[in-house]
Amino acid sequence: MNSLHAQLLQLAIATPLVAALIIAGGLPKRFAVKLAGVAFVVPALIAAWLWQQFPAEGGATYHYLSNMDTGLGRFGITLKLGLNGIALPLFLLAATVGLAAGLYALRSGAERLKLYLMLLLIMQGGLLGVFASVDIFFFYFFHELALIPTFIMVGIWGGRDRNYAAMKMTIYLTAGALLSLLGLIAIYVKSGAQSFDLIELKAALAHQGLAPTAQKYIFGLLLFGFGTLVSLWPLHTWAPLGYGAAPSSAAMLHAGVLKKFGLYGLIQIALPLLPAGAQTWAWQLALLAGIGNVLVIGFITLAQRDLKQMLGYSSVMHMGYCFLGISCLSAIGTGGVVLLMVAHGLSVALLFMLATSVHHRTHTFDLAEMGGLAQKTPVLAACFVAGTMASIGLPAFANFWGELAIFVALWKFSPGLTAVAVAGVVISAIYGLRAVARIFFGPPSEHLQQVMAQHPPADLGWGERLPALILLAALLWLGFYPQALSRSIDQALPVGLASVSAGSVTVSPVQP
Amino acid sequence: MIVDLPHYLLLSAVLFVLGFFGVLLRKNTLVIYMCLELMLIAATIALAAFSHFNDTLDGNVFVFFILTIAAAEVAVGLAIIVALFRKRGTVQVEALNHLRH
Amino acid sequence: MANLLFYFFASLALVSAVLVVVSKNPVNAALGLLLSLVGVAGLFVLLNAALLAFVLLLVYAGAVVALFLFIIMLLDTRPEQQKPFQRMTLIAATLGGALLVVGVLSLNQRAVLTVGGAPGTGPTLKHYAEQLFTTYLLPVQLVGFLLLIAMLGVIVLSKKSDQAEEGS
Amino acid sequence: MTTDYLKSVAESNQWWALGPEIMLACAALGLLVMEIILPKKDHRFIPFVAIVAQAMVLLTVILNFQTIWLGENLFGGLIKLSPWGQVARVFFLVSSLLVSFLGTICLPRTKLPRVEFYHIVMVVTAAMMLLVHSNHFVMFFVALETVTIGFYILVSYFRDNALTLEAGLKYLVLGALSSAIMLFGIVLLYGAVGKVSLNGITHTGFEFEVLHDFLRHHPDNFLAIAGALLVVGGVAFKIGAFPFQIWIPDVYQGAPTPVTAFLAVSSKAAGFAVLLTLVNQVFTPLAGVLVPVLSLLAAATIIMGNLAALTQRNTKRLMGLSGISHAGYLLIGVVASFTVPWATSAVWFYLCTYLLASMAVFGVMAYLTGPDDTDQTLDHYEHLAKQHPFLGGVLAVGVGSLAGIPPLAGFMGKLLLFIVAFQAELYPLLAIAIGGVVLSIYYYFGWIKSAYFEAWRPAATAPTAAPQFAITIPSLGGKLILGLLALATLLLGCYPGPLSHWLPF
Repeated sequence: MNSLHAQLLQLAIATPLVAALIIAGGLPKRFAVKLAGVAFVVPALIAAWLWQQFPAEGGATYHYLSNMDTGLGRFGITLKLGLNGIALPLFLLAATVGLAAGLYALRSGAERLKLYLMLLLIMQGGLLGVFASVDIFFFYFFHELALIPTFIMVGIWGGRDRNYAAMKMTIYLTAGALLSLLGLIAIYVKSGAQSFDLIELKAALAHQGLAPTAQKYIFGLLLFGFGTLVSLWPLHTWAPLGYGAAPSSAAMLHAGVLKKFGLYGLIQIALPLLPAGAQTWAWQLALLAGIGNVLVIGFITLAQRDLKQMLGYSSVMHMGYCFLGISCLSAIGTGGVVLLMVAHGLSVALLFMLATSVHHRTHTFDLAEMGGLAQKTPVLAACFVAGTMASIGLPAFANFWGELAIFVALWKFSPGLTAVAVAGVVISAIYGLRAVARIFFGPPSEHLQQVMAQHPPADLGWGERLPALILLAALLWLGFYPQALSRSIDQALPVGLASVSAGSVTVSPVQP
Repeated sequence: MIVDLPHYLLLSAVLFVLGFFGVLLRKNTLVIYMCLELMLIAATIALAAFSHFNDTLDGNVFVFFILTIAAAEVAVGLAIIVALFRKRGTVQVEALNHLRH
Repeated sequence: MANLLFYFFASLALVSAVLVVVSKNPVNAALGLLLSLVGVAGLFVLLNAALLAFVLLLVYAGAVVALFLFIIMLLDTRPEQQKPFQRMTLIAATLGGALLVVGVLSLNQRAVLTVGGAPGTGPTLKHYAEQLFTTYLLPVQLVGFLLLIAMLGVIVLSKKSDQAEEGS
Repeated sequence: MTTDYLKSVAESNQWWALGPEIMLACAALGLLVMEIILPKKDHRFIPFVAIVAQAMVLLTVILNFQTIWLGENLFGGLIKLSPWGQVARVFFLVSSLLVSFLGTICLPRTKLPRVEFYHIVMVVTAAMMLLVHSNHFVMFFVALETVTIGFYILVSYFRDNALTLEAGLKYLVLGALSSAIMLFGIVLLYGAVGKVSLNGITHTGFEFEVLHDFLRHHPDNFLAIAGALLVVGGVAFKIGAFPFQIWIPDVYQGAPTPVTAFLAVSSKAAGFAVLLTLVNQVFTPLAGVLVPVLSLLAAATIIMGNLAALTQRNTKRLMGLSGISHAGYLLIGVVASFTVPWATSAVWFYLCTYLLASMAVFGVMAYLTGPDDTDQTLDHYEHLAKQHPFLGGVLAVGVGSLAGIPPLAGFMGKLLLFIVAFQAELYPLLAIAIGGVVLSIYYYFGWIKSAYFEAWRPAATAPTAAPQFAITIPSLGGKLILGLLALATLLLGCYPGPLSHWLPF
């Protein structure tokens, strides 16, 4: 039974990649679109099935393990796949957002649609691979596989400044990825395990961890490497620019899922393997994230006039909460981060998608020009409002539980920073609600009135409505029933952290 | 004072340095090429001296090879210089600055 | 006597080498090279390598310097104008030269020279032949190929364009 | 000299051991003969004969990969076959095959003699193979000079172009200078060792084993250290390491494109093969001096190469300057090989990935060059992806692999080098290498960008005055070869197993 599931896991990763290959082989456009649709649906179904089958008390260990030789066995590199309690939610996230982004792309009518779908499929395959990899070499490998199409998509289908944006993204993200690669190699070399296999690395370092100085440096490498990928202040400048220019599906997948790679790496690899290193960096990280990401970026977001730029900055800001949660070094905080990662991934993907839908109807991203869309497109307005509320962290949406857990952990760590974080929520409420008000209510500018008179805006069609509903449903479901994921997350949290917050409440809140 | 290995070595080194200076400072490619030959010859003096004072023949044999190679190098080098002269009408180093971007 | 001869040949080689490096007229430089070679050939004789001296004069003085002179006449280059050196060239030359001088000095000061036994009588032609056709047979063959490609190269580089193969 | 000795020398002259080199040389001679006896209209077949002959030699080497002469001193100690030498043979043959293929694209555009080109390429390749096998400095120098003189001719081969001749002259002067410096180093080493008598046979410092033995007992002999440094300096010129990198951009730009590829791949690989042999088998006891020197060289090379490449728009110069930085990364592997034995494998793996990627890129460049071979800038690549998706794809794979982007082979090469550097604890060098890779992303990405992104401007802004350049349409064979190169690059990145099994790790 387990081997069947392992094969299903492999199948989920292989389907989009094989589909991309087939499309690259010159499939006619009509079939290519259908094939792509199937290739987005299959992983989502498999992910749901694997989640459903996941053992209730088995979050701590890896399941569905499979191992494939790569010819680099002598370096301890094998394609080892599996899911544990932390990987499972993110795998689900990747499958869900991938499905939504894929469905949206199918109907987007982009120029050169075949190439667009092909790149998106490669990205999807890479994303699924990232979170299913037990081998940290392939963890990195799949990340790059998903990253390269992003650059190309920004470069080809991007909006304003796409060349500059693609260039800047490429350099920042490659630099970050290389730094983290160095950190991973350092772990490999220093651990003496002769293996990139995370399970074996954990076993090797369980008896005797690395020397504290080594841990300090390696954690620093990983922190700033991964930090760049997750847009840790002040290494974030690529993010608003890149998301501003990226086509919607690419932005959905990158901001929603790929960006979580860095946080996932910190939680899954850096925290359990380098506990002493985490201790030495905790305060620096907390200050950077708290002051930089939450406050500074919060105020910058307030000043944005461009909808997509605003979303980009707000995504940078929300990453601040995740970093704050990690810097608490407690089980509850880290668990909250995982939950928030999933929730934020869903909500930011929803918002990026709807922002493009708004653009289709108004032909502008300028908030000052817009207005009055609520009467003409009520469904779009409702979805956008829901997405904004989720993003702010209102109850009933998944984000709420994640942020709540982080705040609880943060209170123990530093009440001052908790105040900063709460202030951040207020800031995000201000800009979020202001944007909703500007877009959907109040009078539009005269120019926009003319445009809308010529092309009366239609409400969300099914091509847009279906992905939006999928994402929204997931957000709401997790908002009312976070145990669906939080139990397995709790079980998988690093053992070392549990002792820090021994006896603390679990992430699972009271039953709704 | 008996002339010994160090004398030959010093002579060879000084000749080598002279040739090196010539390569760096001269502007006429033909003269530069002569200076390069001077450097090779300097090396052969040291080689022959080592060979003589250590009583091994290999160094002397190596001189044979070096002389042959140097002759071939001169032939090819002069052919290139002449071909370039036909195109540019000069053999001065300053003229070699067209490859720039 | 041998000492005197050494100093004579050495100074001949050195002074004419300086002439190569400083003379403005390439013809003078070539003649300097020729004199320098004569000095070196004399040194070879002192080093019991008369055959090498002979080959040196034959190949270098007879062929190489003649070739140089021939080319100089052919190209009819004017004597070099004395242009101020570029600053970078001067700095590089000074640095390189200083390094080399230091190297040369320390070479003579610090080198531990191993001298194995008394120099025997000079090798004869037979010795060279034995070496070249037994131990060093492979390099000899290779040098043959080297000369062949050098010859081909000269032909390729100097053949008149109209004689070249037409594109087929 | 007794008859017995002569007999033993004759017996050690195992010509069969050098079968591939001899076959190659004979084939090269055969080409000249064919040129003489064949009627002029049949001369166009000669390049294909050359390619087939090289393929046959390659096949012979692969079939006899485990020859019985491995590790034995042949030719009285002049030659020693090693597993790495076998890898080098295959490497050089593959490279020369591809260079000959590039020659069939570029040479017909000129009215120049053609057969000589293939002849010289083959002789130079054979000399490189001997160079890597040589175990004796006389052999070493003769082989090296054969290679060098061959390259003088090849670099200035397009003699109708003044820029090519200028590049040839530059290469000539600097190459001869480096040869002289290296020669002086060899002489000093010879002098330092003096005369060694073993079992009644006289040995000298030309022999690698004898020299190594001497250095082990006298690691602080000044003469020997000076000699070793001069020899390493001479090799540093061949690989284009700092401060001997100045010739690279000019010569790469001026040389005919196939020759540029030959220089970039074979010459560089030969330099590294020699450097690895010298460092690991001869100069090992001088690690105290060589490690700092080589480390500084590596750091400076990476920095210089990448910084200079940043603003480069001429693609041949760009390949040269970025090639300098690749030499820098490889030097890290050489430094690491003092302490981590398998670093040699990592360097060779990197070289193999470099061969595949560079040849793919040079192949595309060969198809894109117009009548003037020296002038090819990034502007020529606009519209490439749209008009010639195949060439665009090959270019993207090649450039991406050079930049080290997974899942392409170049990434695996860099990864192995980084692991090696980590095991050797070369942290400062690693930091510099990472910085270099990030910089290199900038200019490689610029290349991809000009091939892909500019062309797909929205239709409204389409009418650009980008000049159109003649693109030779690849023949079926050309497509096949370029496609194979790209495919191999991709497969090796995803599944590096075959090559890593094949290399003697």
